[in-house]
Amino acid sequence: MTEEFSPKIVAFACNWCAYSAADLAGVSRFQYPPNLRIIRVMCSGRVNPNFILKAFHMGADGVLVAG
Amino acid sequence: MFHMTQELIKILGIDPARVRLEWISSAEGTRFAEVAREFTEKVKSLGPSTLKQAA
Amino acid sequence: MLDVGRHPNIELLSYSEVEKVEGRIGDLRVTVRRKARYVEEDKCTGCGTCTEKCPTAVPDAFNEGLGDRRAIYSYFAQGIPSTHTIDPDQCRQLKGKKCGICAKTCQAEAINFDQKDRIVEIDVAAIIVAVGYDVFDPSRIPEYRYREITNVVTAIEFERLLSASGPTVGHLDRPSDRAVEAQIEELEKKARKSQKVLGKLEERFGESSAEFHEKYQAGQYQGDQERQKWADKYAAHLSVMEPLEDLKKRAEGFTVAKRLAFIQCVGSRDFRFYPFCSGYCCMHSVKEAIIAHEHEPETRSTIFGMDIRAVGKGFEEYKIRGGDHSNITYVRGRVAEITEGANHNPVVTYEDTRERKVKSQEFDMVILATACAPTKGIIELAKVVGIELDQYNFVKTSPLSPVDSTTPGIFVCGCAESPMDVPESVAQASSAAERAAEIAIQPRPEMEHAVA
Amino acid sequence: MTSIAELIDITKTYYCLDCGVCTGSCPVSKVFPDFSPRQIIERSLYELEEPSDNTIWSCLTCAQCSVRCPSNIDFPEFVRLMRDEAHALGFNGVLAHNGMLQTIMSIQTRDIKQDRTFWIEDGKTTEKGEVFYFVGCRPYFDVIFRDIDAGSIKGARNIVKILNACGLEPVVSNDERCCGHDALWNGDEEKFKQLAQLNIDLIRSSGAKQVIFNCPEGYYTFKNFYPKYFGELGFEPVHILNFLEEKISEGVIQFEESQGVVTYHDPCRLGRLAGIYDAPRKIIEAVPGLELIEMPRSRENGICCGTSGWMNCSSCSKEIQMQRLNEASNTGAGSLVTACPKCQIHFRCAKSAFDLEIEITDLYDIVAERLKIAQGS
Amino acid sequence: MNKEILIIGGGIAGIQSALDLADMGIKVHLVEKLPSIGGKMAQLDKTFPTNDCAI
Amino acid sequence: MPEKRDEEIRIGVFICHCGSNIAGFLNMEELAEYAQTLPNVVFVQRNLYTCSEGGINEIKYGIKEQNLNRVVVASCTPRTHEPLFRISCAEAGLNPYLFEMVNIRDQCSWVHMQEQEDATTKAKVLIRMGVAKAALLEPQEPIISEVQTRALVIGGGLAGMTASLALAHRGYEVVLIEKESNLGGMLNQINKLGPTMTDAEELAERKIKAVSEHPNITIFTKSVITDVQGFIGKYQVDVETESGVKKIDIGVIVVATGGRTFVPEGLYGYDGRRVITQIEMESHLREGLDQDIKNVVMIQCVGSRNEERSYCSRICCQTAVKNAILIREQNPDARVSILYRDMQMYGVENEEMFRDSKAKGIRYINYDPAQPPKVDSKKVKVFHSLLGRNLELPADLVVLSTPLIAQEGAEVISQLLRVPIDENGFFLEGHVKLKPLDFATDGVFLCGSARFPANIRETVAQGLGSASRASIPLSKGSVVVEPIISVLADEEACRGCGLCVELCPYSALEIQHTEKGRKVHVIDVACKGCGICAATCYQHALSINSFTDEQIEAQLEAFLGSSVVS
Repeated sequence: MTEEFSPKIVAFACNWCAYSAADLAGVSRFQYPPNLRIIRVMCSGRVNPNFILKAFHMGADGVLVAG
Repeated sequence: MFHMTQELIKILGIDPARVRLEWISSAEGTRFAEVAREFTEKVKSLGPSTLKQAA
Repeated sequence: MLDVGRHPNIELLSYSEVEKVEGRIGDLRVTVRRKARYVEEDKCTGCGTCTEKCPTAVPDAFNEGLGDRRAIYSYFAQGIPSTHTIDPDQCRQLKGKKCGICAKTCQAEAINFDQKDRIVEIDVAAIIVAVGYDVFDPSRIPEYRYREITNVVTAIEFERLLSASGPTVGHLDRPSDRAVEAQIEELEKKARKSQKVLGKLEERFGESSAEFHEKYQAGQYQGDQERQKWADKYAAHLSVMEPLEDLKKRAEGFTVAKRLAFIQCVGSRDFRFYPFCSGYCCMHSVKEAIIAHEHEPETRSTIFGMDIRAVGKGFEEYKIRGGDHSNITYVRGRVAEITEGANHNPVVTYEDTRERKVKSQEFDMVILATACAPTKGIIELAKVVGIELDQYNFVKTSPLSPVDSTTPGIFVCGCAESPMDVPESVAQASSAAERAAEIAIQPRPEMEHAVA
Repeated sequence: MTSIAELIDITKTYYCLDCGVCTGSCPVSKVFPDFSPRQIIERSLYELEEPSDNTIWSCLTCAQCSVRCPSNIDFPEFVRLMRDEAHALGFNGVLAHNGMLQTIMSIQTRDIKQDRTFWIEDGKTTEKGEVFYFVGCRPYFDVIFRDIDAGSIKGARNIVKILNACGLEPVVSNDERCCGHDALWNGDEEKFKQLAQLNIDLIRSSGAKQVIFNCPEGYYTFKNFYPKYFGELGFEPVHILNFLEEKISEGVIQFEESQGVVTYHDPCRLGRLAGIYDAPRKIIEAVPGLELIEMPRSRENGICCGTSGWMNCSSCSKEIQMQRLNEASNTGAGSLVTACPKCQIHFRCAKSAFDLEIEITDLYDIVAERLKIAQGS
Repeated sequence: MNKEILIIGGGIAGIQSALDLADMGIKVHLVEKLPSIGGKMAQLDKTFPTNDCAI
Repeated sequence: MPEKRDEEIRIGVFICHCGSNIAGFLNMEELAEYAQTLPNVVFVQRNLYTCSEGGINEIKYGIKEQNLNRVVVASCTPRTHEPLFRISCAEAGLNPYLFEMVNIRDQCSWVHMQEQEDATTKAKVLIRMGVAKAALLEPQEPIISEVQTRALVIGGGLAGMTASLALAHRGYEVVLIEKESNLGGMLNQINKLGPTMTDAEELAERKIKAVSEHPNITIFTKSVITDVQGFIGKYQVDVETESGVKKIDIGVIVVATGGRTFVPEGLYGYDGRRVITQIEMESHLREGLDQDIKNVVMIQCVGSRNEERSYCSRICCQTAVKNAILIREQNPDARVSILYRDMQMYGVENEEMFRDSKAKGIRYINYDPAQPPKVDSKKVKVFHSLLGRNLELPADLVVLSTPLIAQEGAEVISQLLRVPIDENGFFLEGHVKLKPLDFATDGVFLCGSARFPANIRETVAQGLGSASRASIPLSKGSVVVEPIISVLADEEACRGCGLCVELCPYSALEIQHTEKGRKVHVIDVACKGCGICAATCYQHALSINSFTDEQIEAQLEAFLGSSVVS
């Protein structure tokens, strides 16, 4: 691998908290690396452990659960 | 439950540092960006997931 | 808040003021002035591109003047509506100068410098007055030297300093340090400019300014006008660099504020200003001290007050937890005087009334828990709406009808009625809604019997 | 005479919140930690404080506590009433200079012929007129405090010079008495009333409509206590600083170029108790070349000169005076300016005892010496 | 048809009154003098005793 | 639910420029081209502002002209714009839940301004994820449930009577139940109400008369609830009355059970005669104070703010000051001293009364809980901590201010209604700050001292306020809920274990006995769609509409399996 490693990160974000925080980060133009992809859920309680395991199975390099 | 997931991952040979649980309130835009940055760096430093290569 | 913006039954008239009320309960005609935003509400998407380009910086009221916004602005990032507004007192274009950059940038073509105030009339059955309160201006207390000592702030200013969305993104940077940092930035800008000029000269003459200057001072280039200019420029550069280096050295030692003093009853329980207790300030201070400690575990806070009024659900427990886990010390005593010590540190002088000793203590920052003052506009509004105020200018009510003003059909809730904390305001707001609904609801035919 | 219970009702000390602002503000408490206005009040509520207790005499009545009191308790007034009762019961504070000044006051209650206008020299004064200049005790001070160069007479001459410059020939009388301020604060209400009555009669007979003061205590006493005891006076007390401020803004008075850096000390009776903060500062700033630097404790927060009513000139007084002179010196000013003859005396006394660098200057010296009469006036 | 209500002030109290009434099916006009609603509450970082976000 | 799987899936993707907010940082052309290649996508359109009238029309046009049956908008955040786009879809005849939003502004163009290439790649993946989810979306219908326009108010004190009257006045039927034989609650024990010194008896009489005479209010005294079934709008409540158990259909429930005073057995020599509580003082004052009583000492925080009961009971200081004033009114010579820790006279009226009491001769002495006062025969010894000396106060009567504690039976009611109580036994509201009068469970409301000790003004306000909250479902006549809720997707799989029922924060699940055995049942209208149940179900029996496992996994797959990311 000659290129710099660019990890694939899944982020499960609660609609009311972390997802709105991500929106605020956007509105405020706070910059962060583009590796993470948000999957919106209505509550972090929705995140079944299996989602996390499956994400790794499918090749994720990291999983963030943000409530 | 998150704890359980972390333990499982550890046994599966995946570094538990690859999973992270964070409470970020809706007013904490900076913290979201900070967590995103930190976590990306962390995962970068861990290198590609071994699981991926085996698969 | 979001729900208000999109509720089909709510018409949001922001940036507007009530000018006239006529009629009586059940049949009131209200005249509202919708102030010109100079931005078309239905076109603006709130994207914020305009604010990035606007050249005019203005102290940001939402951040209590601790940061800047632009002349075209959204009141705060998550504000509803997201429509932007042009501040007519600050906008270059509206003040007759050449600008209009926002209009050029806005792809939604929402900017309209010709917009005028609009007057709308609304027919309603009842009115709820929920105008809230103003923060007491602590500069009225000379012994606290609020204006003179930069590191003395109000609780609401401190709130913005603590906030992740505030001007310091949640770091407890001291205002005195921030002032130095702003100065450094200013001087660096100047230094960059003069460096550029010197750079050109250095290139032209092929030697560094410092080397040249040494020779020049030794008298080498006498009479050389070009070089004399260079020397002048260099001297000017040094006159920027020297204070800049000094400031930078000073700034190296800056750390976040860790020793905090919270002073209760600033303007409250005070015959000189407001004799009443503002109710929420004690807990507000406890909360701020706890959050500050969360941000920085070395933070130690002292809360100075007479009675710490922790009367709400979970409040006393919260207060004790703050003492046990967040390094909060509670001192019984009202602060007599704040003076400025070394390094812009406020020094607080007080009698610890339990120890019966006068002490002076130095802090990194002092936070004033300011009184809940009636809003400035309330007297005028009361006249317009036709309601009585109490001796302090809160809307007059009675304990058995806590949200009814003296005029039928006009209700009040929240801090416009009297100082209260959030849950009480919310509960009162629902009560006012109940009372208003009793007037607004037209009985359905099958109900008429029941009501009669 | 008032009982403690009545006194509490009059001064409403029951509103005390026990907050400690008074103690924390009190210059005496800083030197004598046991002295606490709050505790005196709290004790009196439980009848644990008696007029015979010595504590009440330590108070400087500087009003630092009362202007900051969130319950608006007039502690100086409380102390005054307590002293009144104590005096009636035969208790008194420790009088300075063996009580000589109090004796001089007492003599003035008698039918006497004073020779107190000897200093006038070339100043123009009159015996009847619209404006009365109330000189105060300066002639006596000048003699008593000659060793520390109180310069009190010079001050009086300056005032006449200033008034003359403004086209006024004030009434100055040999029959003027002590204003009674100190008697009042020494707990001797009777003496105060006698002195006040003599002054009122004198001024009324002079036909004056305005009485000009340069002494803050005289002004404060005439303004507040004379009407309280005697009702409508028929003349208006005016402080020379307000008079001067007006003349400067009208352009009647101008100053010659000067130089130097000064700091200004707010006398308690003039600042906190009469609200005159801006006038002296405007006057100093009106002198071209003269720079004013403020001490950290100024205006409302100005500290007392350490002694009041020629009583209890103790180690506490000296400590407070030292603090103040050091504070003035630390500003980098060459001179401490004040507008009160008593503050001046106390500071000069302290300066002589401790050998400090700073000059002590009467504000009226500055004014009179640099006075430039505007053309045509 | 129900009659309508005017609410003056778009802070936490005005907002709550507006939502209650609107949910009852009553048309509400909410007047706020500043460009955005939210009031003092919007300026708060977090609220006690739960320390959760204010808006 | 109609099975639509056979139908060809036709997805339209609308990519928003948001002026230059997105277009200025992402390669829009590339995005559109890429979207075109995604499975099931038949139509791609770019708009300057998708949320503008023109943009909305294009979506509607696309649905009609291109026969789109799924719509994906790639623009800003669904938190502000999803409702608008959903409505627009519905207006064009497409089920609004066949819409999906992708946030390429807040999560992409705005936060990766310096990395335009990577940002474009990320936007592609986000759109790909959205499209993958959209393909699996199912149409949903809003859930509508009828509401019985009858309210149950539990507790006939001031709070309950105020709430009942307000609801009845608005035209709703109210069933008011009270466990005692009389209405009035604590008012019956009180003499006068501060700060206006209103006569409590007179107030109680007036309120009881109004409640009793109101045609919309049915009162059951000496009654308690014994069973509650159902959910918001459709409760069945069993009320045990003197004349047997009545089953009543109820739409909403207001809890107004109040509190009771703590009896300080064993504290400060409490004997109910010479050492009494404030509530006992009330009856002394009502009957007229013995003229021999010349010295009264009150002690605050008796049984509260200690290890055992840590909270401050909010109203005891007001009560003490009020009673002290009344003592002086009846016996003008009486000396009244109040020994306190902190005088909790918050607000305008209380502080005013506190001040006035001082002018009226009441004296206040601060004591340290580490050195509590000692009550002897005829005197109280106390260390005045602000004077630093011991005082001996003569005392003909010692009055102890004890806290209000949770009502007897609160726990039973909490279990019946499935609403929580806090560690002190008071009912726990939905949110301490923002929902003081609601429970987390829809349809049940709270007011008065059942929530936390409250004075008269607060009790009346909360009574009215809870009526406002409770009247919302009543006035609608039905509850409409967004169908993003939990569903029992696989009934076979459910074993009725009940784990999900326990975990549900909204009491939206219950176990039903069906022909197939114990099965979980989702109370649609109570469900908030948080998904905790679906995440915990061992049997994978529960799912969340619009957030199904398949949909989330499709998003994962679309991200991790995609080829566009290096």
